[in-house]
Amino acid sequence: MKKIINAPADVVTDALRGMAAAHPDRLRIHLDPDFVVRTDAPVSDKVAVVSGGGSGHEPLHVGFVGSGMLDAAVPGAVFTSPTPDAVQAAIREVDGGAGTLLVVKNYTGDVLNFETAAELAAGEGIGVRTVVVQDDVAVQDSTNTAGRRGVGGTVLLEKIVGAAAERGHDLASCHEIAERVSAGVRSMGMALTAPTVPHVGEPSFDLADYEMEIGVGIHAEPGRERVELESADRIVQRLLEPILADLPFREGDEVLLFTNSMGATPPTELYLAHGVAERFLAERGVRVTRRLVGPYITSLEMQGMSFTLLKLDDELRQLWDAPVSTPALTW
Amino acid sequence: MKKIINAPADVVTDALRGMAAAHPDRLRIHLDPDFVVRTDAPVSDKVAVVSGGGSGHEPLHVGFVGSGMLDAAVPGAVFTSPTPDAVQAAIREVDGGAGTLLVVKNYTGDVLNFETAAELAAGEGIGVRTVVVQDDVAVQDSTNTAGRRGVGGTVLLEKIVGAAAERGHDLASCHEIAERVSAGVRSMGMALTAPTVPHVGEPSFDLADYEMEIGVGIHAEPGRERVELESADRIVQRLLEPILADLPFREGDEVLLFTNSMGATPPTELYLAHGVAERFLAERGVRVTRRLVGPYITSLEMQGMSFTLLKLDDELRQLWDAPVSTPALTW
Amino acid sequence: MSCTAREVTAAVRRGAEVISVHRDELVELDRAIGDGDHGENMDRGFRAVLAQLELADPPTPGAVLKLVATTLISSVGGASGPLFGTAFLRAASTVGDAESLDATAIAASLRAGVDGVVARGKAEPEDKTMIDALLPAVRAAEESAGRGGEPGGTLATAAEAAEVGARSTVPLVARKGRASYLGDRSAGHLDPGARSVALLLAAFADVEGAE
Amino acid sequence: MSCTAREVTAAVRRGAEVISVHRDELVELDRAIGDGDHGENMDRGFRAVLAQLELADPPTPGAVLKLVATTLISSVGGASGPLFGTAFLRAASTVGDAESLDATAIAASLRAGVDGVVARGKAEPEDKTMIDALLPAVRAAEESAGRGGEPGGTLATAAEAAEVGARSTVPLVARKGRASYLGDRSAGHLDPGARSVALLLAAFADVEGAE
Ligand SMILES: Nc1ncnc2c1ncn2[C@@H]1O[C@H](COP(=O)(O)OP(=O)(O)O)[C@@H](O)[C@H]1O
Ligand SMILES: Nc1ncnc2c1ncn2[C@@H]1O[C@H](COP(=O)(O)OP(=O)(O)O)[C@@H](O)[C@H]1O
Ligand SMILES: [Mg+2]
Ligand SMILES: [Mg+2]
Ligand SMILES: [Mg+2]
Ligand SMILES: [Mg+2]
Repeated sequence: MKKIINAPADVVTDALRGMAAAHPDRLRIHLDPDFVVRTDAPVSDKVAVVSGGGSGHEPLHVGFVGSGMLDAAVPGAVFTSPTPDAVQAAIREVDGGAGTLLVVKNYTGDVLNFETAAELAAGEGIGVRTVVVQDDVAVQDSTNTAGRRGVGGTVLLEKIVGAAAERGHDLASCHEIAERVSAGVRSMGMALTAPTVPHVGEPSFDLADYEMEIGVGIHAEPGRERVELESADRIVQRLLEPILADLPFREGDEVLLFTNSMGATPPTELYLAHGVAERFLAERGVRVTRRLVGPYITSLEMQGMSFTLLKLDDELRQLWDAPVSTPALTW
Repeated sequence: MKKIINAPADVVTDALRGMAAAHPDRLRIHLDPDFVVRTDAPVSDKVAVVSGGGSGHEPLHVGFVGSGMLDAAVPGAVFTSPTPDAVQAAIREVDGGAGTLLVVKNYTGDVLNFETAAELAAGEGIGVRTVVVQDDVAVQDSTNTAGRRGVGGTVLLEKIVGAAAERGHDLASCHEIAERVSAGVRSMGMALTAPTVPHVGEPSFDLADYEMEIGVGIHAEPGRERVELESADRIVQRLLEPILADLPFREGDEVLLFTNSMGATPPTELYLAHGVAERFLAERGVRVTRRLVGPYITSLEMQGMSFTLLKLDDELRQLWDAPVSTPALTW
Repeated sequence: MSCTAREVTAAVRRGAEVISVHRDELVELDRAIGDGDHGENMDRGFRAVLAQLELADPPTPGAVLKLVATTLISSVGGASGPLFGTAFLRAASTVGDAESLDATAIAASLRAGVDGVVARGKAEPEDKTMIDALLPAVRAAEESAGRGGEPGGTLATAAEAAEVGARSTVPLVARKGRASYLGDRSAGHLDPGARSVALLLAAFADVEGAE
Repeated sequence: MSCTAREVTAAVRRGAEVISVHRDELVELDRAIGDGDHGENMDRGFRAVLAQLELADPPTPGAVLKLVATTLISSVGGASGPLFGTAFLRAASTVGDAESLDATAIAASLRAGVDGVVARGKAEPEDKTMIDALLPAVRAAEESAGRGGEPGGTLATAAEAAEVGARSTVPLVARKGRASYLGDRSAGHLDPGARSVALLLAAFADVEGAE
């Protein structure tokens, strides 16, 4: 295992320490339980937006803490949901009296742990609403599975609902907007290599030199199918077709296209794929009016990428364009 | 070779097309010769800042085109300096009458090609000054080598001199500031894995599972020495000690610490190393007042990292803090 | 014969030991059809339990089980944290303030634990989860207790049934948890959570049998 | 006997062919002590030269050399682009408008080319660069021309000397170019640029020798 770390068990805490040192103006960290909050939290009378999940997907979620996005992020161990007490402590720290919206990716562990935290916080009189993101079209049969996974859509949702909260929307309105994003967002990913979890020490799966994994999640769970390497053109098609088929994006629809690196895929390849995707969508009459390209929801040092498409309306577009100032996303 | 590309020979051009599609408000691209300019170029009466070099180090330089940083970037083939005609064409496109500052990394190829471009542009009556960045302390004996390589310091220099140009400094003043940055900046890097150049098809060097390369450059040239893997604490020490020894950073000196990922090193490891570095420097009385942490000058999908230290004074700090709006760096 | 807080504590300590010894095996099982953290999660959780047991000396079996529950909930994370946590929490409630547990109480607490896991995780039998080890275990325990068995014997029967139940997950296609994303590719592998259940029950039986 | 534009063009085409055939070998050499692009750089450059030769039919040897120079400069990049470009540019200037080149003119143009490379790159002998192939080649050419040699023979002698010179770079420690960063670790490898020089001169000699 090749990593720049000290003890594998301390990786998350050590990284948080470094994050705090790197962004003294933006972030405050709390250790044991671990969470990250924006320096000016709690912002009174603002809905607090809190998310979290296993570590290893950075910048998600800790890199999105700041004005216009998350009030707090709660990182678990690598690829492991955080525990309810940590989430509860973070909620306490950032709730400004207007209630808290929890953004949860749909994995059994996250759902169960955040559910418990929500109950605990509600028991303390904090208004809590939850949105569960489940945008991964690679999971086809959601009755025979734990349901669709939350992947790239989470980034877009956190940005948009964070802007709504910053603008003063109340908890019900933030929740409605979050549900609207969740309803209109779809993703699909692929991997060329597997990541190595520090406390495991070897790659999460074995992939031959000529193979790629299509429909992979962000925990390096094996994907929909394993096929031979193909050209960028063909890969883009393999990812976008199921997305378009799943949510009927129609001719003339306005969408945000998010081209995401799983970690180790460099900007050249990502931009290349983004360019192919823009042409692919233009040919089908889907109008891309906003874009995000970069490593925003990753799987450690996995090589691979994902696309996310979000249907925009005027309100969502305005919220997307609204200012944001976080370590990983700023405009 | 595992890459999301079509034909290896088209990688740079295909990526530029995707970049243009991703950032229609910020960038305009020109193909054959390839270069990228900010949409509002030429900005009249502003010194134009132009850089470039082999591709494969993204976001350097193309991702730094925009207000407050570069007016144009000229990408060559992967790891290969661009040709003089391309640089000359970019200069023509962005020079706004106040002259052009060329930022060149110290590699024989870059120096020779940009030198020729500068002569050609000067021949057309454009005022051209050049700064050569040579901040890599891994190259010890610069009389018996091609001289020190330009690495991480380039990012800082481009940001600072870009801000100076945006503020209306004239060419002589921009050049002086660039030389000041160059004089006070030092870097050192390391690699855990080798990248694969698309037109080569196999890794640039072979490194055993238990080895790392200390003092590596950004073209995956082998480094200063090859040693066994060590803890993050020890790696940080190996990189920072030669930097501190080279430029006498003294107790109380104010510095900017730039912790850079070579591509595939994920944010957790990078922040972890950054935290270690901050403690290391604090113990030695070096005051870190500004930080940059992320993958800003990379070597394709290489795993590894580098540190850059820049001595700050009031003017340099203010220029660093000045607004910047580019695809990869915005505040 | 019945188990006091001392014996329940000893059983939990032994469970922690066994999980630690099998950490890498559980990682490997989860790597095959999940995300590879199960061994680390359980080991982290039970190490935390051991640490808590150094600080506190819970006076009743129920208090021990409650300490295990809250510690697992606040240290394991993932899917297994809330599920094992709930199981121990429900078991604790069921035994109440009793000074010691006989076989019937043990079977009842197991039943309550399993019901808790089902309530939270909504898994059905043959979904390839820890339920496939837990359900046969509780049935075997109830039967043994009904026949007037001792705590040690009851736990031993439960452990054997859990072991068989865990092994029965191998051919199954997962329908819950992370392994479900693999579809048919999940068949042919042992479910890590079910394996943990079997390991824990065997450890508990070991200690009680030795009393 | 002397070489006209037609023969010089044929020599250049042959050079392009040889570079293309040896592309991967040059990549390998550069991968060992540089950044692995030399084969691709040279091949890209000479393919561009071939494309230019399809469009234009330069009337004099000097015009052919000038076309090669400007095309290499605007298509190779890296260190080798400006260096080979300068060499061909200086060679072109030296031969001027001459309709054909005898051995003396060839030797003189080689000398001018080498001087150009030294002026730009500042390498000295034994720095482990293309200079270590170019310098012996030009000396051999001058000697052969001085003895009244024919163009073909002169180029053949130069090519042989270049080959020996290139091989002489193997034990050297690089002091210029990217290989210099390796320090002592650069010893034991053939310099890719020197190998390109030897390949090109051999290709030129081949064509002229056949005339
Ligand atoms: N809905 C569920 N009901 C019961 N058990 C479940 C459920 N989902 C997952 N599990 C159990 O949890 C185990 C995985 O735990 P673990 O790896 O620690 O968590 P995660 O899946 O979050 O990484 C599975 O092997 C399975 O036995
Ligand atoms: N200063 C120099 N003088 C002469 N030749 C040089 C010099 N620097 C490099 N070279 C030659 O250039 C070759 C490398 O060319 P190439 O790989 O195409 O460019 P780069 O080093 O920019 O990647 C070396 O093998 C060497 O022969
Ligand atoms: Mg997990
Ligand atoms: Mg090169
Ligand atoms: Mg798991
Ligand atoms: Mg090279």
